[in-house]
Amino acid sequence: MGFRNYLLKRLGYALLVLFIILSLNFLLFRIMPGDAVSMIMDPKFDLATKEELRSQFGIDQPIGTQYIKYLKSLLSFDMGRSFNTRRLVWDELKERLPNTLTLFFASFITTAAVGISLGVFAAARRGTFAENFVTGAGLFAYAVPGFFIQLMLLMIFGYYWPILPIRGTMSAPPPPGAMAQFLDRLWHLILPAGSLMVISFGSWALYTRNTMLEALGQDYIMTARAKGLDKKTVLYKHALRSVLPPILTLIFMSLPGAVTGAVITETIFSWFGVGKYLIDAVMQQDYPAAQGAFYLIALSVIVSNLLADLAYGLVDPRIRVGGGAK
Amino acid sequence: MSKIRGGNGNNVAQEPPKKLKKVTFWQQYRRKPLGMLGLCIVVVYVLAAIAAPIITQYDPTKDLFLADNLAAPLWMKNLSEKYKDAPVTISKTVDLDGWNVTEGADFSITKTTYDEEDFMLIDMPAASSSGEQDPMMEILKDIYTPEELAEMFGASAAAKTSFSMDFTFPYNYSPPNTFNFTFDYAVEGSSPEATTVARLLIISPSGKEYDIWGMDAYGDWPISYITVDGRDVPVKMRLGLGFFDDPSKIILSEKGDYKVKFMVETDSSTGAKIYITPVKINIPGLLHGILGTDHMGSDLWSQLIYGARISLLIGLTAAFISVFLGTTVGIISGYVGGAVDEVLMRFVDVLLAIPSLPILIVLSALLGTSVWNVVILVAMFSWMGTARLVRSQTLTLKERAFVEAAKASGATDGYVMVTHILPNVMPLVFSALVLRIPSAILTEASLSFLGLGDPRVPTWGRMLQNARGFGAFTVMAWWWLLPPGLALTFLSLAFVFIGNTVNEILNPRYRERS
Amino acid sequence: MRRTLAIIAMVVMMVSMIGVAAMAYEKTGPRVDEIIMPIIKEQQARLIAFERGDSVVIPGLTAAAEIAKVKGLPNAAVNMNYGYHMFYMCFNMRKDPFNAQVVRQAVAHIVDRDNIIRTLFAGNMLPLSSFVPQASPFYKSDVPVYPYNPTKAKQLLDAAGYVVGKDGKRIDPTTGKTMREVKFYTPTYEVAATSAEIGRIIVEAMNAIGIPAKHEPMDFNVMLDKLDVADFDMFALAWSLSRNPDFLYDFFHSSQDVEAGYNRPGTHDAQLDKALEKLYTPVDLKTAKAAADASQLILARLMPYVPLYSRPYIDGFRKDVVKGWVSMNGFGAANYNNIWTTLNIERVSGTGGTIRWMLTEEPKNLNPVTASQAYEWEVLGRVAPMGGLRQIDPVTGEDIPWMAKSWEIGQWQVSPGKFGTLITWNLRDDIKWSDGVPFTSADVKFTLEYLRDNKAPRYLSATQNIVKVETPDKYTAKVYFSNTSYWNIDKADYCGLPQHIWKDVKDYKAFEPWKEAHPTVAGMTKLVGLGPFVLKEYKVGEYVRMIKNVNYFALPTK
Amino acid sequence: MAMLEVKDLTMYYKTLRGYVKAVDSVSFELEKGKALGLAGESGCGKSSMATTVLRLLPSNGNIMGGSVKMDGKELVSLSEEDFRKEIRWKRMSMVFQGAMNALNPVHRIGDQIMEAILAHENVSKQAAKDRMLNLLDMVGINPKRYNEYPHEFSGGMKQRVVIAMALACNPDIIIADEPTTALDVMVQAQVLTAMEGLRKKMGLGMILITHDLAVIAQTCDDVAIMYGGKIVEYGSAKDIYLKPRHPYTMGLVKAFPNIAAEKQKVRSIPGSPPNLLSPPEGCRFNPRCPMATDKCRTEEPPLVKSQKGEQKVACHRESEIEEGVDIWQ
Repeated sequence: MGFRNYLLKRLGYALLVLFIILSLNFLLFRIMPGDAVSMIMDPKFDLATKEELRSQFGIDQPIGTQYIKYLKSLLSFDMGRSFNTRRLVWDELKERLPNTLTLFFASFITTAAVGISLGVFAAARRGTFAENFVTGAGLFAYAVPGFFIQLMLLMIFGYYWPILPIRGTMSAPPPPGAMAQFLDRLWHLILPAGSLMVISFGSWALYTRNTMLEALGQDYIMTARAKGLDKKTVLYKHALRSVLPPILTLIFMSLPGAVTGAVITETIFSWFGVGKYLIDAVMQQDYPAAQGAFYLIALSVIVSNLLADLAYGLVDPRIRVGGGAK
Repeated sequence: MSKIRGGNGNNVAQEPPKKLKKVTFWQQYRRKPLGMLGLCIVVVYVLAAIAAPIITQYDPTKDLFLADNLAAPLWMKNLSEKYKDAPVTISKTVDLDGWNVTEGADFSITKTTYDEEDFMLIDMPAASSSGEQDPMMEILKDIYTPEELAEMFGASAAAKTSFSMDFTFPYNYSPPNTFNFTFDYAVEGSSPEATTVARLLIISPSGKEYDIWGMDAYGDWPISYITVDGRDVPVKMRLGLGFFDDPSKIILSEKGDYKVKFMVETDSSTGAKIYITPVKINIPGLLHGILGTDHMGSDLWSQLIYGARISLLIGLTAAFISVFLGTTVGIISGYVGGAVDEVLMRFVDVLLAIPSLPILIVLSALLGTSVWNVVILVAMFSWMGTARLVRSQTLTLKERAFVEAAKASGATDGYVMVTHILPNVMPLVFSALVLRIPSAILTEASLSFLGLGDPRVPTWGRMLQNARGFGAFTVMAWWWLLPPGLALTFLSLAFVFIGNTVNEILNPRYRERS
Repeated sequence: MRRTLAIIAMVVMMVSMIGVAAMAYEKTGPRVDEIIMPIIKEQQARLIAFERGDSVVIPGLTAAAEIAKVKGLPNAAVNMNYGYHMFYMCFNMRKDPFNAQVVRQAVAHIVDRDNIIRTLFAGNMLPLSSFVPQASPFYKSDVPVYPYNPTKAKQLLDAAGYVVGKDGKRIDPTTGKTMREVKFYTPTYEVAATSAEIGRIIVEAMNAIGIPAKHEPMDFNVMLDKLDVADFDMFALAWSLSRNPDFLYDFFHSSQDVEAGYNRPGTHDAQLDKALEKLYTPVDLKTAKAAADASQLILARLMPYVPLYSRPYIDGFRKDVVKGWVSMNGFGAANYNNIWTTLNIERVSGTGGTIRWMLTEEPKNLNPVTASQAYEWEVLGRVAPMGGLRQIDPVTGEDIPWMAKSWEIGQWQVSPGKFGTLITWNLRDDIKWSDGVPFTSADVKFTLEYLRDNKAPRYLSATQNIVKVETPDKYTAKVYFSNTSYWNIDKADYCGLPQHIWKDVKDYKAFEPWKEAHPTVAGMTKLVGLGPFVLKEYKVGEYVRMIKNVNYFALPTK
Repeated sequence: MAMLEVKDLTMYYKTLRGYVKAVDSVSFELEKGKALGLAGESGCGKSSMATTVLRLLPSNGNIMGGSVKMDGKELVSLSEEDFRKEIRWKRMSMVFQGAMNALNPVHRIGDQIMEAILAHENVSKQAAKDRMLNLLDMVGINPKRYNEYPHEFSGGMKQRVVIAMALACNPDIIIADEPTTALDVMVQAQVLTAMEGLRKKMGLGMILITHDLAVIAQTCDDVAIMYGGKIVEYGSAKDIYLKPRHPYTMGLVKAFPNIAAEKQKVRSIPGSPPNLLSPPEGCRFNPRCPMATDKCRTEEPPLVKSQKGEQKVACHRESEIEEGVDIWQ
């Protein structure tokens, strides 16, 4: 199986998942109680106005027609209007997407950086405190409810010692000057991104440590050492480089988790992002909004899965070059 | 992405004698300190869950207003200056024996029942016969004839009888946020145009009088259900306070013995029967129990203890359903193979690609927020891993001699799956089950925390949500936040310990995977 | 009668206790240069922001813990005013048992408002037993009320023949059978915990006096669907009412008992209809007042609803930072409808500078034609209000001239024998839009006709009866209505759409004026208005920033 | 003076349960250009021996004593950095057990060879590349394939690559640790022949570690037989293969019959290798030895010159064994 075939297969598969999620999305939101009109209904509307609204939201048509229309519109990111704000859902999501991405990348990069380097560190120094710390943190990440840690951090640094902002993505209004604004953003990022890091770096570190240890036990590492390569070269060029495929896969495979983990984080820190939008929409039974947000999240998960496959293929020469039958 | 490793099939013992294995399993398990620690923690939780009604005397959903909202734990008294003098709920009913009758003449006071309730009956004599006389009336009596007076003031206006009783209660705390008195009150046998005036007064240790309640009854008065509460606008009004003033902060600002005085005065010419139930006095405490109270005055300690029930129930049930599903699908997929396998595994892949928390959020909002919905949803979106694991194991088992032999001897597929494959995947299934429990518990907690749990069921996630939503931060009520979070942490940690230990013993090859 | 009077006296006393204290205020302003509104949705974060001084106005306090916290801050002042909110319990009068007046009255007697307010709201609501909120100038205080008294309720039922059967349930005298179990719909605990709890409490009390009842919390939309087709026994919801009592017509006139109509209880009462018809189309204020009084009296007897409580406006101010807010019944001190606070509020240190004013929700699309939520109006009301030809005096509650120097209410002949209201506005000649373009009668005409022609839902009922608007000169506008009603004066008071901006708007629903640059004035957006402030910046999800409108006509003279 | 002189070398692994005595007072010598075979069952310490000499021990492996001298220069006391720079690969390279895994799967084979050159010699990349191509050619791999990844080569080819890599820096000694395991017999022979050819051509010394005595007999000059971390018999390959003097060697010879020799009964030695955490008292072979006496169980036999042969033997009863008698019968 060549790389191209591999890629095509993965792509086709992603499209299938997308299609299924879209259909699911459609069905789910049709079985919600009540209908769109009663949702946005101002008691002052008369029946004619209601009918007018029904056709505006397209819920007077047969379900099949609705489905086709829905598929077409979602593929072009036309998610309709929010019942609540009556604005285009995609417009609202677009406003929030940069915030979500900022939080996501900030936390993801710090988590991955801290996690992987701690993992490498622990693997390089077996039996030291670092290793115990990493093992403990991994277990902690698995067992502690993340939102609890976030609540505690919020309570400690937001309320008890109010040294960090408790909410939002920036000061209102932010200080003048590009640099000051950047720092202001960073300042607001500390709690949400930092807490995400605290919650999840452990599992990264643990995974890295395990794969590194496995790699360090390999014969080729012995070869590398025997060749008289210095420690760093052995550790990074040989051991780390050879575990990069699984770690990279892990990076991309945990993208979906990080995307969805943002839902709770955004809620706790009132981060003006897509995850919070989903929760708000669900709570207010704003179907188009919830549908749009869910679609966007699902899409990002599919894309990151695809990226994971792609990355795996690129990094692992066995797939890239296309021998890989073993 | 089915990158499954471990396919050479040498890792499963060939149907070892079951009884022997059980013994060895436990012997091995006993030696693992973390496993034992986990087991001990779980046992403690299970005991707490079973014995919840014994450990705590309150029902977390029904017993509300046990103390004031957001009352602090009792032990905060020793930790914080703020709570040093804070009151603990004072709740008592003062019946006839508790009252001290101080004033009046010719009345009788007895216990009676009315409409199946205990009442005190104060039988007031006719106004004309005795009682203090209005000095103005004394003068008017001399000027007018009784007939003329009756014409002017009504039959009984000339004279009044009065009665008063009081009781004392000590109050040695800082002021509470409110207080209330509850009783039923009625007047019977009064002459139609007479007025019967009742009042309730609080007299502070320093002698200040606060007139907190009063009622002018004209003629007979049907039973009225009276509650006098420090937060009520009429009470503030009577005391001449503003909307945002707290009567309790003013009245109960002193320490010492407070006197509560009940007074009646009637000008009925026929006398009057005053009915009053024993008075319930309630001062909601600012300190309560082991963990204080929530925003509804409900006991947090009992919520925590009962939470163990729910969490264990949810975790076990969801994990069981999930693992059952996963095992069934895995065995069928692996054993039957071919198109069935392909379809089932693609289905698993699709499910794995759906972001689980968002879909759970959406679905639980759609299906309503009952505990069972949450259980089923959590199970529905978590069985895929088990299915894959079991499938790969089944694939290797399928090739083994004993399966071949069974098939050759004419056993049906179902029979082979149940009697040959299933027992051999049980070690995997068992550890998957144990490791599924904490993730089910945490998922439920997350949903509850987001407000998508069952609002009538006290779970730890819900406690955390309430803490966040109803003021734990503003009053720094860490005793509200910390316990449920730690309870969750320890429980899931315990299951992880157990799961890892079980895995180490039963499935050494799969140790790092699930 | 003496008894009733005594209770009424108490109610009146309460009004005086909470009534507006006379406050000094000017009819000029604004006095601050800038208002920054951070958008903070979470209650606790708002409290912290207020405590830290990140925001010095915390409007619309509702939760007990919140009020207690603000009240407890030494540098905070709390201000309370009556609002137009009404939480009520509605009976279905179309079928048994609530077709019987005595049953409705009996249920009215078991509603323990004080206890509900105390336990569910920690005393922060105002008991309400009238059909017109106390804040309204049309409120009538001396109507019969039904004080909490289960005994009285039992007596009423016993007397009417609803005797208690063996199972403790009462027997319907008309059928001779046990009364059927009625269902009480409320929103769910998740959506509105207090409403659901009220349902539980009332149902318990009903069962205690022998009326079989069951509490059914349900999804809001499902409930509305059921109410539309009158498929209910009783339910509890809230209204946000208004100053003018003409809503009573919509709520209780028999003509409104249609599917999805407003007459949810199904009131069909000839006398009431007559009174309501008078109330709906009064020629002048005097008849309006009389008809309102009559309607309230009849309704108090009829009891189609049991009003429970009204939410007051409670606003917090950091008195160490700001001063000059103006108390106003009906809207509260920090509400956008209260222009006096917007104009008069200033820093303790003096005129000018910035104040920070909490916004509790996203102001959404900031389009004055489609804006439907209070949060949008919190911004729009100060930047681009739709009306304002008149204002309400905060002390007397009466209409006073504002952008119109004066007005006349007259009549014209629509067709032979049929008369309609004619409102003539005499505008001030010194008013400019925030982009400097003069404000004239043409803008009034444009606004009214634009709203009417586009059938904008929010303004539909206001503008549907407008026949034409004439502008004899730049500062006179004549608004012709097809019907006669004193209330038309309010319906004619819309002037907030600048013709020079809005005439080019194609789809008003999709128009987001603050996102489009002003065609001529650099640095401005198309959100041009007549308010004392101009929108400077709206960072979605974060904050709104408004600066003083330098073209405002009521700027204080130096 | 021998090029490599190992004297009383002792290396223990430190574990939670105590020391694993993997290499216990081992001494041998290697002359320039000669080949020494190190034989024994798996777990006898041969590979540990190799890693000890090259100082590639895991963190828990400790050299407890003894010396390793190369051209008279002590290596044990050499600093890690000097050892890495001066000795590894430059003087002494290694061909590892399981060639399959000795190459890093994520690097091109050419790079892996060049890396070794560049790590030790201050030459240009181009020079290193030229030498690498040359080496590939030398071991019989098409130099054009230098840009491929290990998984694209067959097992035998990979082993050749490994050999080429071992020769990259013109070392004096190659330590070959089971270089032909996991290869099929035909390929084994090819690889061995190739290696032997190259060694002879370049005049390298070699330590060949294997459990296959036959291979040693074909390629080595001297042999040391290890058992339980100790050398039990040491001498010329010919002597030992044809006339083993230690009961263990005798068993070993029987277990790996010469393909070319006449039909013989193949027998493995009963019992299992000793647990080196707590090796048996006395002679470490005593629990499995058919001739063990009480002395064998209490007293450790020294490695001394055989009384009946040329080699050195560590056995109390060596003198009692008659030549040609099969004690394992």
